[in-house]
Amino acid sequence: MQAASSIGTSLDFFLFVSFALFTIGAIGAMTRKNMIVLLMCIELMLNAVNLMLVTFSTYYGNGDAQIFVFFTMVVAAAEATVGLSIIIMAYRNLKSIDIDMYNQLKN
Amino acid sequence: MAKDLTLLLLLALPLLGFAVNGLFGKNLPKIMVGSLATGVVFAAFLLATTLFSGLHGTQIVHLFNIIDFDQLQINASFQIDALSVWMTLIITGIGSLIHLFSMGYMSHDEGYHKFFTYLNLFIFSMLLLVLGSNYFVLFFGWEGVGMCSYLLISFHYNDAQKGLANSLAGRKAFIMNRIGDVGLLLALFMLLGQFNTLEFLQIGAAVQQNTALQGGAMFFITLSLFIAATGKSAQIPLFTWLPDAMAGPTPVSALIHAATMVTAGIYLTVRSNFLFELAPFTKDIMLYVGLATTLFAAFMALRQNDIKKVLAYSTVSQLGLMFVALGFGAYTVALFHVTTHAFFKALLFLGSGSVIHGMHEEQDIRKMGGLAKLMPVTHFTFLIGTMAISGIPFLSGFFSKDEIMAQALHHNSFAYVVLVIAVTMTAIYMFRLYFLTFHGAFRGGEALKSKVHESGLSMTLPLVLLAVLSIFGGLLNLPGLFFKGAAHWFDHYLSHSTFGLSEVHNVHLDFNTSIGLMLFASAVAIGVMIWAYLNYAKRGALAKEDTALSGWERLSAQKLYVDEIYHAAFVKPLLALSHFIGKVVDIQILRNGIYALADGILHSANLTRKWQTGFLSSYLFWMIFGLITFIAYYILKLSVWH
Amino acid sequence: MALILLPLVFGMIAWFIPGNISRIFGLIASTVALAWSIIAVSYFEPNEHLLVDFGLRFVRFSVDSLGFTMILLTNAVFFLVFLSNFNTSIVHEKRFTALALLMQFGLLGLFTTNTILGFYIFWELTLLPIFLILYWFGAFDKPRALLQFFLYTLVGSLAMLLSVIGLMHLTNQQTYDALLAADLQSLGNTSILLMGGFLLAFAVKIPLFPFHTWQAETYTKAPTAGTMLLSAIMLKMALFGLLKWVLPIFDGNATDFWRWPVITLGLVGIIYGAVIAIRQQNLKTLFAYASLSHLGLIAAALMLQNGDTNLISVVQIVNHSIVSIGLFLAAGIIENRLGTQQLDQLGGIAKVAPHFGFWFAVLTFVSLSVPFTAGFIGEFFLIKALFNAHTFTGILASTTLVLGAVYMLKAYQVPMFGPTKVNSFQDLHWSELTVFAILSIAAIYLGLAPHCITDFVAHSLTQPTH
Amino acid sequence: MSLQIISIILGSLTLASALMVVLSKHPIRSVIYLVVTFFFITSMYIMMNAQFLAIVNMIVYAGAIMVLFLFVLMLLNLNKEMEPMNTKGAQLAAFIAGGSLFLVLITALKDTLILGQTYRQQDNSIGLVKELGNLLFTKYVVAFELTSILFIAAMVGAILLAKREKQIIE
Repeated sequence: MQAASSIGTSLDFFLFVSFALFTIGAIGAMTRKNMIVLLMCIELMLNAVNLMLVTFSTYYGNGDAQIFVFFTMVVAAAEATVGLSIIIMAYRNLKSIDIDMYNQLKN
Repeated sequence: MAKDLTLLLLLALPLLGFAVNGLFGKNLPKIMVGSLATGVVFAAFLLATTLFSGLHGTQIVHLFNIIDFDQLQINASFQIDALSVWMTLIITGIGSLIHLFSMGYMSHDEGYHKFFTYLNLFIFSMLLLVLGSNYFVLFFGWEGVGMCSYLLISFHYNDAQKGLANSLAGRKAFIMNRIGDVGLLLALFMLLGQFNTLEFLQIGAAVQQNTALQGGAMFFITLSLFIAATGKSAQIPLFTWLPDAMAGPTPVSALIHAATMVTAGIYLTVRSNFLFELAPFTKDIMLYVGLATTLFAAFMALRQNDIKKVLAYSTVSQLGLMFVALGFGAYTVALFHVTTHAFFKALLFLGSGSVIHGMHEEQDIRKMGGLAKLMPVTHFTFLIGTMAISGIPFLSGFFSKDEIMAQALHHNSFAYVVLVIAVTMTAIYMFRLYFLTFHGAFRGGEALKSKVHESGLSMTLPLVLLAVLSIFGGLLNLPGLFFKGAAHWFDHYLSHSTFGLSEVHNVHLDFNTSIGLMLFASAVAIGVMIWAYLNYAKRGALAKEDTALSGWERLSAQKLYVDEIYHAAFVKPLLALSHFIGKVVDIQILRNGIYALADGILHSANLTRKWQTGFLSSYLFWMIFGLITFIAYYILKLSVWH
Repeated sequence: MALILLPLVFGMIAWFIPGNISRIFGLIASTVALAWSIIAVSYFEPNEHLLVDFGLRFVRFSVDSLGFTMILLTNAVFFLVFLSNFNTSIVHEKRFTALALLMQFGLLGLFTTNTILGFYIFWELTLLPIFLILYWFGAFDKPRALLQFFLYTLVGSLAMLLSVIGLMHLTNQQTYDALLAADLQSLGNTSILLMGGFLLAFAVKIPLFPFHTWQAETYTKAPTAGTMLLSAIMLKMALFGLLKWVLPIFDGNATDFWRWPVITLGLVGIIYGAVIAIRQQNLKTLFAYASLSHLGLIAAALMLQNGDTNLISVVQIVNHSIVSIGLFLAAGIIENRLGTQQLDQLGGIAKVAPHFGFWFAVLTFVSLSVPFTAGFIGEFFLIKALFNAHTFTGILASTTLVLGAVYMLKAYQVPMFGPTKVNSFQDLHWSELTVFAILSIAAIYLGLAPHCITDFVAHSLTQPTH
Repeated sequence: MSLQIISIILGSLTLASALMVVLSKHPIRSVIYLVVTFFFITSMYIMMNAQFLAIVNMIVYAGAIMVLFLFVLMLLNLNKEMEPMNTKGAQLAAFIAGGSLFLVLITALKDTLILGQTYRQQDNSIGLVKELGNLLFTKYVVAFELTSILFIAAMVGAILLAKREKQIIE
């Protein structure tokens, strides 16, 4: 397994994928109004960043970045849990998951 | 008894009276309060006489240090010399008579103990003023008497009709005095700057050693001292408080506003004579201010109808006369007039107090008349007072005025002419007052007439004593042409142990001129007396009603409109300024400026709040936008750098 | 050290004791603090310099004779405030007691701290309790007035914080003695800026002329006890800071730069406050402007940095505390009994309440600085110092005597004299009587023997600083 | 070189499924596509020999979180008609913004020195469970323990928020 690992694969390809993922996530977050999909797009962006971190980590042979990815996942899990429960509560109140309905915090 | 102990006791006694009456006076019987207050002042008088009889040279009694800095030391210490002892005699002597009088006069007043408390405090402050050995202690007394004066003028503050006016009069007196005090304060600063001490003797010694001090500094110092004197002694331009001060009880007017406090300005000038000698220009100013005051005040007195107001303007006029003497450098002459004036003016005020008491608080001479029979003692003593102030020969006022006239004739004939006019007017208004009050028919109505009574012994006794003094007071300083040996006793007395006065020699005119002067003055006084008798007593001329006054009479009755002018020139602008600053500058500009600033911030916050649409997608959009800008900036920076 | 912590401990306790005895508790607490400080002073050698050092970097206290004077003043003021408050009922007594004691702690800390950061922290610490006192017990109809006070002070504090940071950063020192020894001359214009930050904070608190707009409204609407605390002791923090910290530390070009601007503002304040006070109809507002006038004089004189003048300003600081407690207490009594402070609704109280009339008169005369009172000594020498510095400033400053007479006599006469407009007026409660008596005796004693303060303080103010 | 081809195929599949997440109208489909995306990402991790993360990603993301999403979607019982959509203009703006972001990122990549670099021939064992475990329980042990607190907080928060309260904000 070790010898086969990613020999010949250029670093920039993974970075390219990471950037593209991030952009897709961002576009999705901007276009979609469904709160759940929004949350998914955020997960996408997080994963893009994770991917980049792992890429560099492997490149530099440093494990710290992977630990960081691990923590990001932990936080993402927590965030998804809380975010989803907020969505549930919000849906109960307004019977809608349209993010633009929730602009009451403004005032 | 050692002198310093005597002195301390002298000071402590009125303070004791003040403390006892102030703390327990409410619960003590009136007779005890009154006699205690009178007793301490009289005891002080006795102590003062012992000081007087044992006086040799100048002595300093040191009590304690008030301020003790490296460069500056100010002591609470007192000076015993001819001048201070003489003033002490006047204050305690006349003071005890007036205390005695007040026991009768104030007997129906509910603030009886309070009155004597204040009166004792006043005596204490006044003694501090004259006995202090430096300007600082003098200033203590100076402000202290001002405070007592305020308290006593507004004594009847809750009188139903006049309560407010009384308290306003008190306030006016205090404020005007304060203006003078500022002058004294500035003088003190300058003296400290020049000499680094406030002790009279040290300053005097410094002045003697260094005569180069003449000129600017001396001029400003003496001018400030003179401003202080105009405030306390009611000279132009700060004289308007004194007539208003008549709102106080009559004994107060007699003690504070005739005999003692108002002469503090004279005392200050005499005390600082060595400074004034170096500032001839200030002396000139003093002379002309004095002349103007004596003339205008006499004019204003001509058509006053309030018995006390006449005497008040008369006081202002007489004080002006003293300043004329000071302006000529005749310090002892001024002090001589202070003394005689204290006698006859206290007499006149107390006499008027007796009249007012007998008339049940009626002060308008248009409602009096024919009181000679109803109040014989008062009438007789009042007549003596009138004659003394008018300069009828051989009474005290005759001698003291004559001395001043002699100085004027010698130095400045213009001043002499003005003085003659003023003195003539003095005689006119005094006799007018006398005849309208005591002669003719009673004009106050029958109901009042039946109630008019002669005052009791505690009031008539001081009157009689003061009358005696008014008659014989002139003997203190006889002119040289009478008894050679006893002549000018007062001058000698003062100059032998008062700093600075030994160098000052009064002019003594030759025999013929003196006689001529005296004859002329006598003729004027007697002439006026006869004219007034014919006009008021025989012909029965009465004080006119306000509407019937001719032009000059109205000017006189309205006091030359000085109060109105001051009101328009100072009070109104100050109030307007206060209103302007308070309402416009402070509220409109400053505070609303702050509010406007806050509003501006709030407003801009509202503007930027619009950006916060609450739509998540727009936030995201802006976030992406920011991200792009951020990265693009770094790319550009890097590419440019490469 | 225990001296400083005592009020804090008491304040903590005050939260937990029942409300109905907290009034007595506050009085006892302040009495103990006062007694303790008196004992401490009596054991204190004026020329020594107590230092409490825990080895921590920022916690360092030191007491010299000036500090002790201020401690005594603070404790006395709190004692008197609690005593004078005895007759008035406050809704949340417990809160008030606790907050006041907390504030006392802050003040004592401020007067004793030896580090510049500590100075700032205690400075801010005192702000919180007074803000809450004003907020809970004041009669602010709009939150704006209160916010104005708070924000104004905070802006000043912010400037001071910047200066504190700058000072610590540039000199790399933070204790008082080290800062004194530090060479700030070489900083040039930076030191001017640093001093400016401090001065802004002080100018807001004292307050000096253009920064005073919070004062009148706050004083008027605040509860009487709050006003007393504010003007009797809180404002003194700024003067203390000026006297103890800023002027000695920035001695040199920075002080020279700021001297005349501050004196000018002080003078403007003297006349401005006095002139406004003449027309005020509200008693507390009038006293507030009077305070502006009086404090301008002290601030201006302090800037002269003359040894003797500094001593006298301490006397005047004490005197102003006396006067402001007395006058605001009088105003508070009138408000408390009659529910109004408007002068045109008052009149003839002296007849109904003779004791009150008498003591109010005494305090009025004290504030008019007639002789025999501390105010006379104070004003005389402060104006003299200004006069010596420049004749014209002295003359301007002395107008305060005349204008002061105008407004103070108005403030006294209108409610007290004249025809009686009020029917019933309960005369002084024993506690109020005690306060007035203590104040008057203190004022007269200091007026005759100011050296008991000046000699004591001289040990810490005249020691060679550089 | 086969690895390169595999990676290109994997990358394009990742991007395609990610696009489908965004583009599909129905949220359920989005979730499914998201799971697929995560699978591909996991396979990329494996390619980079980050074995531990690959497993965690698989279990936590594809397994736990996505199931959570599915549960919620089913709980809310949304139908297609309720799916809110942005206006065309807003979508266009979003695409432009996203596109320019992408361009900028690519430009940034182009300017860096790592362009065209391949992985170094070195010990690539850092992604193994053993290595990471060593790190996690020595250097990052405090942070690791703290995550448990975070999870408890998240759990409590989720329960509190999702609980049906009687008084809900009006």
